[in-house]
Amino acid sequence: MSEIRMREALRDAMAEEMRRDPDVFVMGEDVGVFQGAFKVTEGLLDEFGEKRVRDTPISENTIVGTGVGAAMAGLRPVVELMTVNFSLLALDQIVNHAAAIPYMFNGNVRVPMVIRMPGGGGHQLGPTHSHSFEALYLQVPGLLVACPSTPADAKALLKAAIRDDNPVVFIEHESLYGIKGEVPDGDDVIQRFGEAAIRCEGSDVTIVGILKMAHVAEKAAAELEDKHGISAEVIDPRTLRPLDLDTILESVRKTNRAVIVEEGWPHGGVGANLSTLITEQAFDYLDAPVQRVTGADVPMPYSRRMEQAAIPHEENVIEAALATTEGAFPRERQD
Amino acid sequence: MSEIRMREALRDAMAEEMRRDPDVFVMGEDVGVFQGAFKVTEGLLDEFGEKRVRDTPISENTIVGTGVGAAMAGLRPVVELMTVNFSLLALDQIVNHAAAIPYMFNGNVRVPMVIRMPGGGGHQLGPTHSHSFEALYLQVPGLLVACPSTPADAKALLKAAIRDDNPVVFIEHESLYGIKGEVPDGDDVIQRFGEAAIRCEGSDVTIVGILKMAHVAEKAAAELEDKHGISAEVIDPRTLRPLDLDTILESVRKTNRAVIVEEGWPHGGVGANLSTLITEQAFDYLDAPVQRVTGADVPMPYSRRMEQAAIPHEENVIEAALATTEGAFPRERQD
Amino acid sequence: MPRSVPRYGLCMAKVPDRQICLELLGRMCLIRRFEEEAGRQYQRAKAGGFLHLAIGEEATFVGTTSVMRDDDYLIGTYRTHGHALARGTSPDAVMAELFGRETGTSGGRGGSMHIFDWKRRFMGGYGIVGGNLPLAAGLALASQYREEDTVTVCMFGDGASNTGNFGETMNLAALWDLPVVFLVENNLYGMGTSIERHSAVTDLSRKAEGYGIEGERIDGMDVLEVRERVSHHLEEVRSKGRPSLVEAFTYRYRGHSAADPEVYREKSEVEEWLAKDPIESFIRRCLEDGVLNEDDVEAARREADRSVEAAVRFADESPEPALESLYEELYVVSETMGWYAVDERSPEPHRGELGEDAPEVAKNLAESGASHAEEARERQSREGVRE
Amino acid sequence: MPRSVPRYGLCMAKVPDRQICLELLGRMCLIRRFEEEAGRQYQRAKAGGFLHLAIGEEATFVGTTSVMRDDDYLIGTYRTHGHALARGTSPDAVMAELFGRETGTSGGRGGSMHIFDWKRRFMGGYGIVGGNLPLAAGLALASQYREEDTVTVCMFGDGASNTGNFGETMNLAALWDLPVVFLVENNLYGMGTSIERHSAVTDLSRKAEGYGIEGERIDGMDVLEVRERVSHHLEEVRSKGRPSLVEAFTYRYRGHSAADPEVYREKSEVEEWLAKDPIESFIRRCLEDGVLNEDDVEAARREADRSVEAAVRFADESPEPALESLYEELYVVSETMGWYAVDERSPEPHRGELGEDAPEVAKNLAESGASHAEEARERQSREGVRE
Ligand SMILES: Cc1ncc(C[n+]2csc(CCOP(=O)(O)OP(=O)(O)O)c2C)c(N)n1
Ligand SMILES: Cc1ncc(C[n+]2csc(CCOP(=O)(O)OP(=O)(O)O)c2C)c(N)n1
Ligand SMILES: [Mg+2]
Ligand SMILES: [Mg+2]
Repeated sequence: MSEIRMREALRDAMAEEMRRDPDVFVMGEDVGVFQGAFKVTEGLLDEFGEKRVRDTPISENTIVGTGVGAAMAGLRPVVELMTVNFSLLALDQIVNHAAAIPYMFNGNVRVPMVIRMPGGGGHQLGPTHSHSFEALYLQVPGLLVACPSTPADAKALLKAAIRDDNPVVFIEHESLYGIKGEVPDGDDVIQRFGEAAIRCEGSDVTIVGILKMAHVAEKAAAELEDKHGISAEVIDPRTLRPLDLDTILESVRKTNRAVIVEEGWPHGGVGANLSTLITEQAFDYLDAPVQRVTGADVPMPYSRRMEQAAIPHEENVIEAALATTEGAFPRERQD
Repeated sequence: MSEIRMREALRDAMAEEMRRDPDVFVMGEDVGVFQGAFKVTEGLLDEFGEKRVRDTPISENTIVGTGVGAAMAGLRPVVELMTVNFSLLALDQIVNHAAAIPYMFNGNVRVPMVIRMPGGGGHQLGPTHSHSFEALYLQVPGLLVACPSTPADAKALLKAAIRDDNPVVFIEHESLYGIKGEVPDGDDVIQRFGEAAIRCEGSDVTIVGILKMAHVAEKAAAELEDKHGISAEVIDPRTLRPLDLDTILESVRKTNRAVIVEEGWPHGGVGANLSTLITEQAFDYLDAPVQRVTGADVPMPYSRRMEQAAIPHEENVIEAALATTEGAFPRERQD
Repeated sequence: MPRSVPRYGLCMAKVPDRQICLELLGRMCLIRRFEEEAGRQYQRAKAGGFLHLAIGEEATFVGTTSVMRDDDYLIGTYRTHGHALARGTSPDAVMAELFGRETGTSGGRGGSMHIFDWKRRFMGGYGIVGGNLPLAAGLALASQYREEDTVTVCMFGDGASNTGNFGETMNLAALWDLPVVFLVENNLYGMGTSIERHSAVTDLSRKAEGYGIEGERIDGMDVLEVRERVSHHLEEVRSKGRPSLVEAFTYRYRGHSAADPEVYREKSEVEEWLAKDPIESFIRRCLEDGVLNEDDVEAARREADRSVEAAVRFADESPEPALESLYEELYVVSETMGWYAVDERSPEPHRGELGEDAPEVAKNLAESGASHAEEARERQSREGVRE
Repeated sequence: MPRSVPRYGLCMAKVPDRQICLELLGRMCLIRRFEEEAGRQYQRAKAGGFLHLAIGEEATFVGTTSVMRDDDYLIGTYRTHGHALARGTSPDAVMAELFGRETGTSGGRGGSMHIFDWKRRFMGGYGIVGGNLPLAAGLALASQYREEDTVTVCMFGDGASNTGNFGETMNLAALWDLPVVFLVENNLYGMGTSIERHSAVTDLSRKAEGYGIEGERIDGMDVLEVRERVSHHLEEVRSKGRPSLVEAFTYRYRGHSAADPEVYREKSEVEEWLAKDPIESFIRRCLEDGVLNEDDVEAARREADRSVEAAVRFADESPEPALESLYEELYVVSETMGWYAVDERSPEPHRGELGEDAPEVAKNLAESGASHAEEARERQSREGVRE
């Protein structure tokens, strides 16, 4: 175990996999000389050279498509899109090519590639640079979608993603690059996709959060316990495709209440999807409708106050959790 | 009233609005000389000339972006993307430009444009040409999203869309271009956005369907009545943004059961969004979880049988409706 | 004026030896017959979806593939039967794909636009115009990365040269010295839009200039010229590792797709080009030269007939894909993937460790819809208008 | 070698009259001071988000706008303060936008990358590299459509010339004869990637060739050359209605953004370019010519100081946008829109005919989060690494 930052964990994952498999290479805008816009690829160019750490022009669709082609020929590209915001320019290659090709050619060729991209708001980057597109990517059959919230998960999931033979959309959160966490040593620690993590156990309400919102959920749970005597179970799905619905359902069958927290837009979001799946499969267990806490339904404003107003916070989660438990528990801890 | 096909209704809407307002013009791939890939723009070039009916190169992002720029300068472009499948190539201009600009520039400029695009499956067009992307577009704040299912709605909604000052994503269904329907005459029949249509009244279950699935829902309702003695209320939201949730909720409060039918993928779909909204706001009225009937979670296969297997049909809707009413009604009509 | 039939070609390239001439003729006849038959089968609704025929463009395909090495990559478009057949893919498998059968090149999942043949390094047909260009760069990158001297030939249309992908990919390939021959099949139209109405520069080989690479226009109706010039480019690219852009000036005799009324061009234009038919002119040349005789030609035509008839029979007799395979090949389920839920909608979660329950669920789902196939077929014949 | 400082310029263009020189000098000084101050305010976390300074590129902006007509359109990038200021937008409003205030050009919603000024036909800064190119075509289309002789000037970077939008838009503009001057600010880098490492052709004016339009490289450090050449292009475009591509060869002295360690270039390179500072060299030229004297220069500098100080004060004293305006300006609510639901999540549907309940709902929503603004600000200063 060592305590490292998320960005280092991601870098280590890439470096280890590159050492392990000569077919793995990294490409993207400013991943090399500049060391990555968020310094995630720091040091990779030095260690692996220009052949395997490739700076590209600003050509998102072609960067991804070149990755797809290389993957079809058997290489294992790890493509970085500088941010998820620019992935809209590459969406055709992601959806109509990377995701579709294996199926459309009946498994005669595979697309073993990873598309890494950071997103999320909170840094006053304004309406075009603050997107959370998890809900967009989870829709697409053929893709795997990861969204790690801790350094350990980030490393272990990225290693799995690189080894996996499917195209993986790997979403990171810009605000989490700096967070530190214990990360197991050893080259072979991978985290399989489709296994949720229970961040803390609880019995009164299930709170599901992804990326930065996994942390917000944890903080909210602590405060729910402290201030309201409510025991929340916090689950981080870690991957949205495949989705470990079992773990979530199991929790909801115990708590009979659920809150989903995400940073993205409310309509057709991660929360809408999860809320529906939970309701469909655990309707009889639900004592209250599943609550969602989401970003506001606006392009992200630049102004710091407005931006913060548009992003979910602990108190929103707490409020939602209380709404699901309305009348069920004493609001003040009694013991 | 006259009985015309959907494609004629759409054409008439454009022609009438072009006659009414010289700032309205049409552009897109093969909308002119070729008369439109689906013949929706037939005759427009003849009437309005090359200035107002503009064939473009195959450059989706730039076609939309040129529309956005022209709209910012005060024109009212009606952009056709040949199919919704290619709109992924234009998504950056749709989301980061058309939708964001009015808000990001604080209302100092508007983007009064319409982006028309047909989609949907059922014609064996395979994995890249059969998409239903309603669920993608309804996520985006700043857009209006229409999805008409009848010639009358198509015409009246398109006219409203052209007159509206917001960017409108106007989704048509390739299978519906040929259907006929009564369309009111008169230049000024418009359909406001955000007003759902009740296609048939009923008391036992609410079925919500969009585009081609609005018709499937109607057929299913007829059979539910005939064969199972179940009275279904069928609602076509007509626009997904804004969404007339009131009408749907009112129905659900009466029927206590709901089924959503869509052609798109199940995860994060239109159904997931609607199901969540209904459950959140009418939880206490629901006797059973909202059922969704969606397309299969695969890129659309080409083989006719497989494609049909991947698309929802009446019997799937009936099955879902029966599942929501399980035990509540006699399965065979008793009267 | 790009619309006039080019006068060069035919006289320039030498006639190769008999074996090669037979091969070229045979392939071109096969493609021609195949396309004609595909059109017929489409009318009969044996083939569905879109059908984009490339009749008239045979010399460009066959000339090109005839000088490619077996380990070179070829990547095509949605008008792609000819690409695959020229590369050697069996007409049986291509026809079966059009029929949507299990024995098709893509198991019936891709259809006409998505033929694929890994063995012949035909890396697929693609429905998104321009979408294959970045893939070509990727294939070439793989060659370069592995220090193999294989070259990728990327076919695309004049219309595709206006897509964002074109500029991005040309730049990347030139910048990275990727071994790609970009071969633009300039047939003067993108659907119903003539080149003068879609491209600022109608001499497409000039588009190479902005990327500092070689560009050349060739007569795509002359299989010998195509052979000679593409061979030159292949070897230049192979040895120097720089991409190049070849513009093959060609023509499609049929409409864009099966439902195209062709209002955008004059009959006389088509006739002018018909006079330069790539097969007939090659035959004339071979007969004049004496390398082939009338019997050879007859034999080539008969062989093409035979192959295509056999292909139809093969396709017709092939099974439809099993409905329970609906979710197969969507994912590789392996070590790194915990499990995959086939369909989380169903009230009982159907999923198994490594997805072993998948076929059963898929089958149930699929069967309900399969009965609609016939209905859909009828609707299709009724409806008519297609892209 | 594009990296060496160009030797031409300065000597070629004639010095204009005193009034114009004062104007040019004043604008360039204002932009320089503004940018320096913006950098400082960013360090103090008064401005947030990204901050892309254009110090070094003043001559390109000011030379260009000085020959534009009031009714011409200008469209910028994310490095856009200078574009707006050169066009005449008040420094108060630009600074207020950086501060995220209600009085900012975009009411604090856009920030540094999204300055906008309809009155001066500055059609906005855009964060998506290359995203402004199609918009420029659209603005120009509007001019053409209305038979106005206004021209659109579209500024973009060398890095943007590799985007798909570039090729698509150049082709469309050339094909449709749209009146646009595409002005590429070639500052030799796209973030940390030098032009040799991102573009196959480093002489960007050559990229015009593939579209059959005029391309010219000019010295973007020389305000007089920029004036002269851009004026020429503007009038050519205005009269002939064909677009053209102007490559202004320039340099940014500062990092890509505020957090750029600049590992990708040598200090000596920066110094070489500093010697050619657009403001200092223009001053030298004017003094030599005698059209201006030292006092004029001093006055221009003082005036710039004054304006920028005033702008900071203005911004600082301006109110933050009202939280209840969170959902305002998202939609125009009119006749054609039945109603709009502000937030369908809340258990009681808050929505009114024509959205009249919106502010109240928005306010409630917003207030809960607003308290986090301070916290976020601290986090931002701590975190450091930004794009
Ligand atoms: C991105 C995209 N836009 C539009 C289409 C619809 N479409 C199919 S083929 C075609 C014309 C292509 O012309 P060209 O590249 O010249 O190829 P050709 O058909 O002549 O072989 C168009 C517009 C598409 N498939 N993909
Ligand atoms: C489509 C897109 N890709 C990537 C980025 C991230 N990015 C911001 S500025 C920049 C470099 C742009 O270089 P250039 O066009 O030369 O402009 P300059 O910064 O030199 O003014 C990049 C890659 C972006 N904003 N948009
Ligand atoms: Mg063509
Ligand atoms: Mg630059």
